[in-house]
Amino acid sequence: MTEGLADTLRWQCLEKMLLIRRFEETVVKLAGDGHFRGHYHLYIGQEGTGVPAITALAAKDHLATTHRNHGHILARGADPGAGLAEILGRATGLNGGRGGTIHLCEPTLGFLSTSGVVGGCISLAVGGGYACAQRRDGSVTMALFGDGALEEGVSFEALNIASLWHLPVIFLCENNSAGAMGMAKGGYPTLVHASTDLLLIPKSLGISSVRVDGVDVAAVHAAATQAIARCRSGQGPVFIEAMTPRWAGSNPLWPELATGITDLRMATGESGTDGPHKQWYENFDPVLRLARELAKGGAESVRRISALDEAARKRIADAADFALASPLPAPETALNHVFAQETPA
Amino acid sequence: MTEGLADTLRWQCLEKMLLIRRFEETVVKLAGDGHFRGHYHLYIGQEGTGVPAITALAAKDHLATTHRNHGHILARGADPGAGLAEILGRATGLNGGRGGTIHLCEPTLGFLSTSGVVGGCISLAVGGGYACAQRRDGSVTMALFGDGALEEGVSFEALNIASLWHLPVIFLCENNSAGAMGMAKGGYPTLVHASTDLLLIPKSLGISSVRVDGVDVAAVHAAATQAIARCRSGQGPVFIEAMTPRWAGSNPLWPELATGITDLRMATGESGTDGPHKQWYENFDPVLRLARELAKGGAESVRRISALDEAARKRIADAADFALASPLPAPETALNHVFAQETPA
Amino acid sequence: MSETRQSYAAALVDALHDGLRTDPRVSIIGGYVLGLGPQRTLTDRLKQDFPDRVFDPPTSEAGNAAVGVGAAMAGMRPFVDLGTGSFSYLAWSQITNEAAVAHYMTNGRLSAPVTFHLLHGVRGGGAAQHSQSPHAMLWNAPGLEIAAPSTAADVYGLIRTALASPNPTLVVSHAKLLGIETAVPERKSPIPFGRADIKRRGRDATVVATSLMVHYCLAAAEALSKEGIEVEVVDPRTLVPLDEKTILDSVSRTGRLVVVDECPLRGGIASEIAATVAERGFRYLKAPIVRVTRPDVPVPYSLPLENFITPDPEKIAAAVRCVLTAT
Amino acid sequence: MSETRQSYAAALVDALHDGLRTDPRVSIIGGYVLGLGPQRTLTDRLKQDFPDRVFDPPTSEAGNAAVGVGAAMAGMRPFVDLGTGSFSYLAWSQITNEAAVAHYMTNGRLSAPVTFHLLHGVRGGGAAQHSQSPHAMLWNAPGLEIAAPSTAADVYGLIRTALASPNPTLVVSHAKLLGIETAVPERKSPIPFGRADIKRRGRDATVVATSLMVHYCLAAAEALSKEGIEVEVVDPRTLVPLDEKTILDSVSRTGRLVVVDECPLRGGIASEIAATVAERGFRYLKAPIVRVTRPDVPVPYSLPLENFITPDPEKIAAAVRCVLTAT
Ligand SMILES: Cc1ncc(C[n+]2csc(CCOP(=O)(O)OP(=O)(O)O)c2C)c(N)n1
Ligand SMILES: Cc1ncc(C[n+]2csc(CCOP(=O)(O)OP(=O)(O)O)c2C)c(N)n1
Ligand SMILES: [Mg+2]
Ligand SMILES: [Mg+2]
Repeated sequence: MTEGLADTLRWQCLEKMLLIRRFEETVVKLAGDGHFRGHYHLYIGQEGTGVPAITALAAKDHLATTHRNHGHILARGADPGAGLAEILGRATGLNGGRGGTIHLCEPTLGFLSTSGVVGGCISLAVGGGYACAQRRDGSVTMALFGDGALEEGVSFEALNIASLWHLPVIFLCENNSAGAMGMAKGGYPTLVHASTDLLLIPKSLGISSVRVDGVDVAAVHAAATQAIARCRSGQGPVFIEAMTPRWAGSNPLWPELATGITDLRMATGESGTDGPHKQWYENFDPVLRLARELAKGGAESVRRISALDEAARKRIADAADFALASPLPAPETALNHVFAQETPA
Repeated sequence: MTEGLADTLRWQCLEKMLLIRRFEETVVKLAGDGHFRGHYHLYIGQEGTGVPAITALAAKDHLATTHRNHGHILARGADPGAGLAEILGRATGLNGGRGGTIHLCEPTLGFLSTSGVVGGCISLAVGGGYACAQRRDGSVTMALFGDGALEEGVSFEALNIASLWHLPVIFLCENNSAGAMGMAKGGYPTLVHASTDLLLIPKSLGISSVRVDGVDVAAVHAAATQAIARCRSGQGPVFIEAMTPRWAGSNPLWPELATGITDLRMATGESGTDGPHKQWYENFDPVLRLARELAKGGAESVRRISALDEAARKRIADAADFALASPLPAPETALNHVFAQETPA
Repeated sequence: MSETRQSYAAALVDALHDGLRTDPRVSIIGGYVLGLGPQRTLTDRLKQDFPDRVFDPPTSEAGNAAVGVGAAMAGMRPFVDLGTGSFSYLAWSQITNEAAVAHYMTNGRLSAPVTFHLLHGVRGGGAAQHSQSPHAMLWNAPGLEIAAPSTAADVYGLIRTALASPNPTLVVSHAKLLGIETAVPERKSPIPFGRADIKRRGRDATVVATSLMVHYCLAAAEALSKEGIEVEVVDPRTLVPLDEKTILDSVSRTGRLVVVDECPLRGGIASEIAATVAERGFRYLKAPIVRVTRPDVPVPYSLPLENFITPDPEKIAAAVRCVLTAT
Repeated sequence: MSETRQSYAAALVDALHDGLRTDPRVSIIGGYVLGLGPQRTLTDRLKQDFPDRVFDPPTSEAGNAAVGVGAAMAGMRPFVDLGTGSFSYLAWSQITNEAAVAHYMTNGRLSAPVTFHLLHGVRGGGAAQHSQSPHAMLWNAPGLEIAAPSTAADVYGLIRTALASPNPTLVVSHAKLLGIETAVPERKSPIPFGRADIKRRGRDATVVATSLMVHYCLAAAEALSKEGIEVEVVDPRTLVPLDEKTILDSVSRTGRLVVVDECPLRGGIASEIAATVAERGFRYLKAPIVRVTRPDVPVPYSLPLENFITPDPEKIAAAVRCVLTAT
């Protein structure tokens, strides 16, 4: 894992991954305390994919995400306070309280509208790629979506269009079905696909396709960087399937902190990993995995890890304070923003 | 070609193919004479696929077809008089004048409603297969659709479902794009697909898939027979891509008899095949090809071919007379049949 | 006679169970008919008792709907659950342009007796994409029967009728209805389509509503009653067929009409009922018809915003007071 | 001043050409904007002059629409042609649940200025699946602007405005309008949304219609004029936004309203306009509102059946006579 990814980048990734992890843990707490309604989806366990992939993008690029968007939004640099405020339906939220957890969006960072309709993200992203291609400015669009999106026909249509028109789109499929209970077993719906190798689908459409270990930050970064370069040079779309084993907490229906509040001492060797989630702590938790590797740098690295974590915790605690202190939107503003009012350019 | 297909079957196929050919030629004439409105699609050039495939089915089986349905309906045994009457919008038509050319349907022969929506046929057919599977009577459903259907996402979804649930569906794709002008060149819309091998699509979903020469009656019959047997035994769906070179008359917008009224003497050697359509007459016209082969049987066979053709012409002439003499539906009956009135069983 | 009460969700599952039990042609395509909420385990006994006839399909609404439609054409009676209401948009062609037209297009020679079901409405935090009510739109698709039950007895009876109907049928359940308990008869039974139910009698004004809005109207009526205003609450129960007669009869007695619906205003259910009465009951009207609906805005996530745009008993009561003073 | 006349189809192409010429963000996704009829070659000059900005997409309506919506979110102004009206059903989620809600759902921070276009209506032999008018349904999807032009000048002006609008917009063209020639000004220009056009002045009754039906209403008005009946024909031109004021003003003068539309009755355009007037113009009404629409049946193929169910000048004239005698 070490090879390939520059040290600064690895530390940068860890910082973002920790921020996401603490954010998500806080979301569970806020939900438990009854601060918001509606179901929600967490990015815990997939930080190792979204963070390096998004880090590989440039400022001019576009992105599209799904119901499982928190990690993507934060990885791109959105304000966690505005993120939590949105989840709590506050006026200061990213969407002014109109979107909620499923639709967090930060247009100024290049995000297209965040669709909670499965298949929405991937097909809108092809539109993003179309815009990039029309502008001829070397920009690209990255779609970050789940494996379930490939059950929707529109995803297939969108892949076909992207391939036909050589659009600069990186299709990043986060396959988190391994370990998921699935509908049939009473869990959350997950992959119901006859395909035993999802890459055969983009391949059938002539799309360059690759599979990576989604817990391996360096591997994801390398794959994303290569895909982005390919897209920028006009060679058409790339499909990446990142395997991200399902976090135990995302089952059953409502997320729960099945693996506890992440304890970074498990990465530095200061704490044990025994218990029912040993496998998770040792192999699949991408935050622990990256931290463990960086910790190999010695005491200074271990200190740096805790410092990063402390900073992340602090930032998220402040974010939560901000969100909780923020006002709810004024009821009558519900009528605003149905239509944009700008005079046409 | 001779091998594999019993003699009686080949004669039976020729008889149906001739009936279809004479039917379609008559449709062009009726359109030219202003007897009906709206655009229409002919089966000329694809008789070598639909006839043997449908002949391989049993009475209990279901079928679904598309805008290009005339040949399928006739191959299954629908009354050509009621077929032409429908195209002319007459009360005696297969659909009582409510459907027209794009929706010819004969439910008593096992057809599901004929959808003119691209992708409609293939997905409804999976429902047919679902019904067959639920009934556990060994019946199967055959979908006959164009290559363009694979541009629609619902087709992909339907293939996935059929594969997941091992449904007894034969997906018979009639790929007539070879030789078609295509939208880009101002012709009728045709395949706009990034895939250079359409079979990769069903294969990506684990569906057993095979390509056949759609002009080769024996090859199609063999593939269909094998697929049907596989379906009946519960092994799940089969996808067959039949390559049927596009008939010149189906371009441009409205069909025209570009290759003339089919002259069977071209098959028996009594007439030459020179001119701009030589290739067509000698290699791609499935009716001429089968007739030519059967004609090898000698003078008796040649006589039998002309007799069959005379019978087909007579049947179609009678059918046209019937259709033209049939009344238009009474205007106020337009309000009938919005809802079925039967008491629930 | 001791009154039994049952939740909407439990009655819905009873209807499916009885449907599966009494008709071998019935099957269910859809793994979460009751959504992901607390009632969802109620459907477990369907899978247990009919393991070969209850299917968890992929997230392929168009494909799933098409399978239901095609199976219905081939003689089956599938119940296709489309999930959250707006997911039906992905199956729009299958519902409106395949199922609804097949019988007509074949001159009555073939039918497509599929039942579609979905969870509609402003559910609380569902935001724009998960709070929709597609049945107003579908009322403009001839050939489809549409039921919008409001109580346990009604959802049981209307689903049984839907499963037995020779036509394609849509049954919509408001997400907020699932947990609501109402009285049910000892033996629940099918309810014929096209028969409105007067959920409350009153002389002063007619209020027409379906689905969850019936409950809000009854609450408003209760409050108004304390002011001496007696409202008649008419629940058409099915939009297709529509029991125009019961609505017009009521308006002929009260002379005033409020129509309540959670769909957006333009092209909504309230508009259709208002137009029907403006055309066929004009002479009965003593005041303008008033529509109480969601304004034409997408549904926002945050509670105060959501509440602001959603019809509720207060807004309904205010509208009734308004039609009583206006002339 | 010499009057110029132009076909609807030619004016539509002019609007696209001018849109492409004046705004580099505009592009066209759709190979047969004018269908397959005789006018289709008029679009050739779009491809010739803007070869990199006119795309023949696959038969993937949902995908094509999504590409337009996504591109619009990323700053472009795509014009997505969906073909025959009912094919929009395959893109329903993209139109109603992506494009229409994006601006609202992002608190106004993002917009999706895509223009959708389709050919709607009873076209002559199109049968059930190729004769639909989806815009009545789409009127129930807040966030979408909807234009239904009736003349060459209007389609030019409204398409220019649609392309320049910061919002997602649907422009519907009736298949039978394409060849109809009407007067156009020497310099055609954008027409603001939300301004109805009184296509004929009259004192006796108001007739409201859009798209092809405007021409039928004008023909009916011509015939009625010979009987001494003067009908006012109001063409709202856009449903969203709707110019309620012009409609209500007209009804305030005439006291009688006929609403004409080719969509099926229930949940149709005529119903919405009737309901609006029943609510906001009740005091002006001297007679019941009458709706002239397609009855709630799928469209049949055969000409006498098709004619029977389609509004035409005779049916419109009869409805006007009816509102003039009724009280
Ligand atoms: C069109 C549509 N159908 C169904 C749903 C309900 N739904 C929400 S999340 C989800 C599972 C999606 O799986 P996947 O895309 O793999 O994402 P994951 O949650 O596993 O990250 C489903 C079916 C939806 N949101 N949209
Ligand atoms: C959903 C939909 N989109 C577009 C059309 C218009 N259309 C009619 S036939 C056709 C081409 C279909 O090609 P294919 O399926 O290969 O059939 P073929 O005509 O070649 O036999 C198209 C695009 C349609 N009928 N339905
Ligand atoms: Mg997943
Ligand atoms: Mg084809």
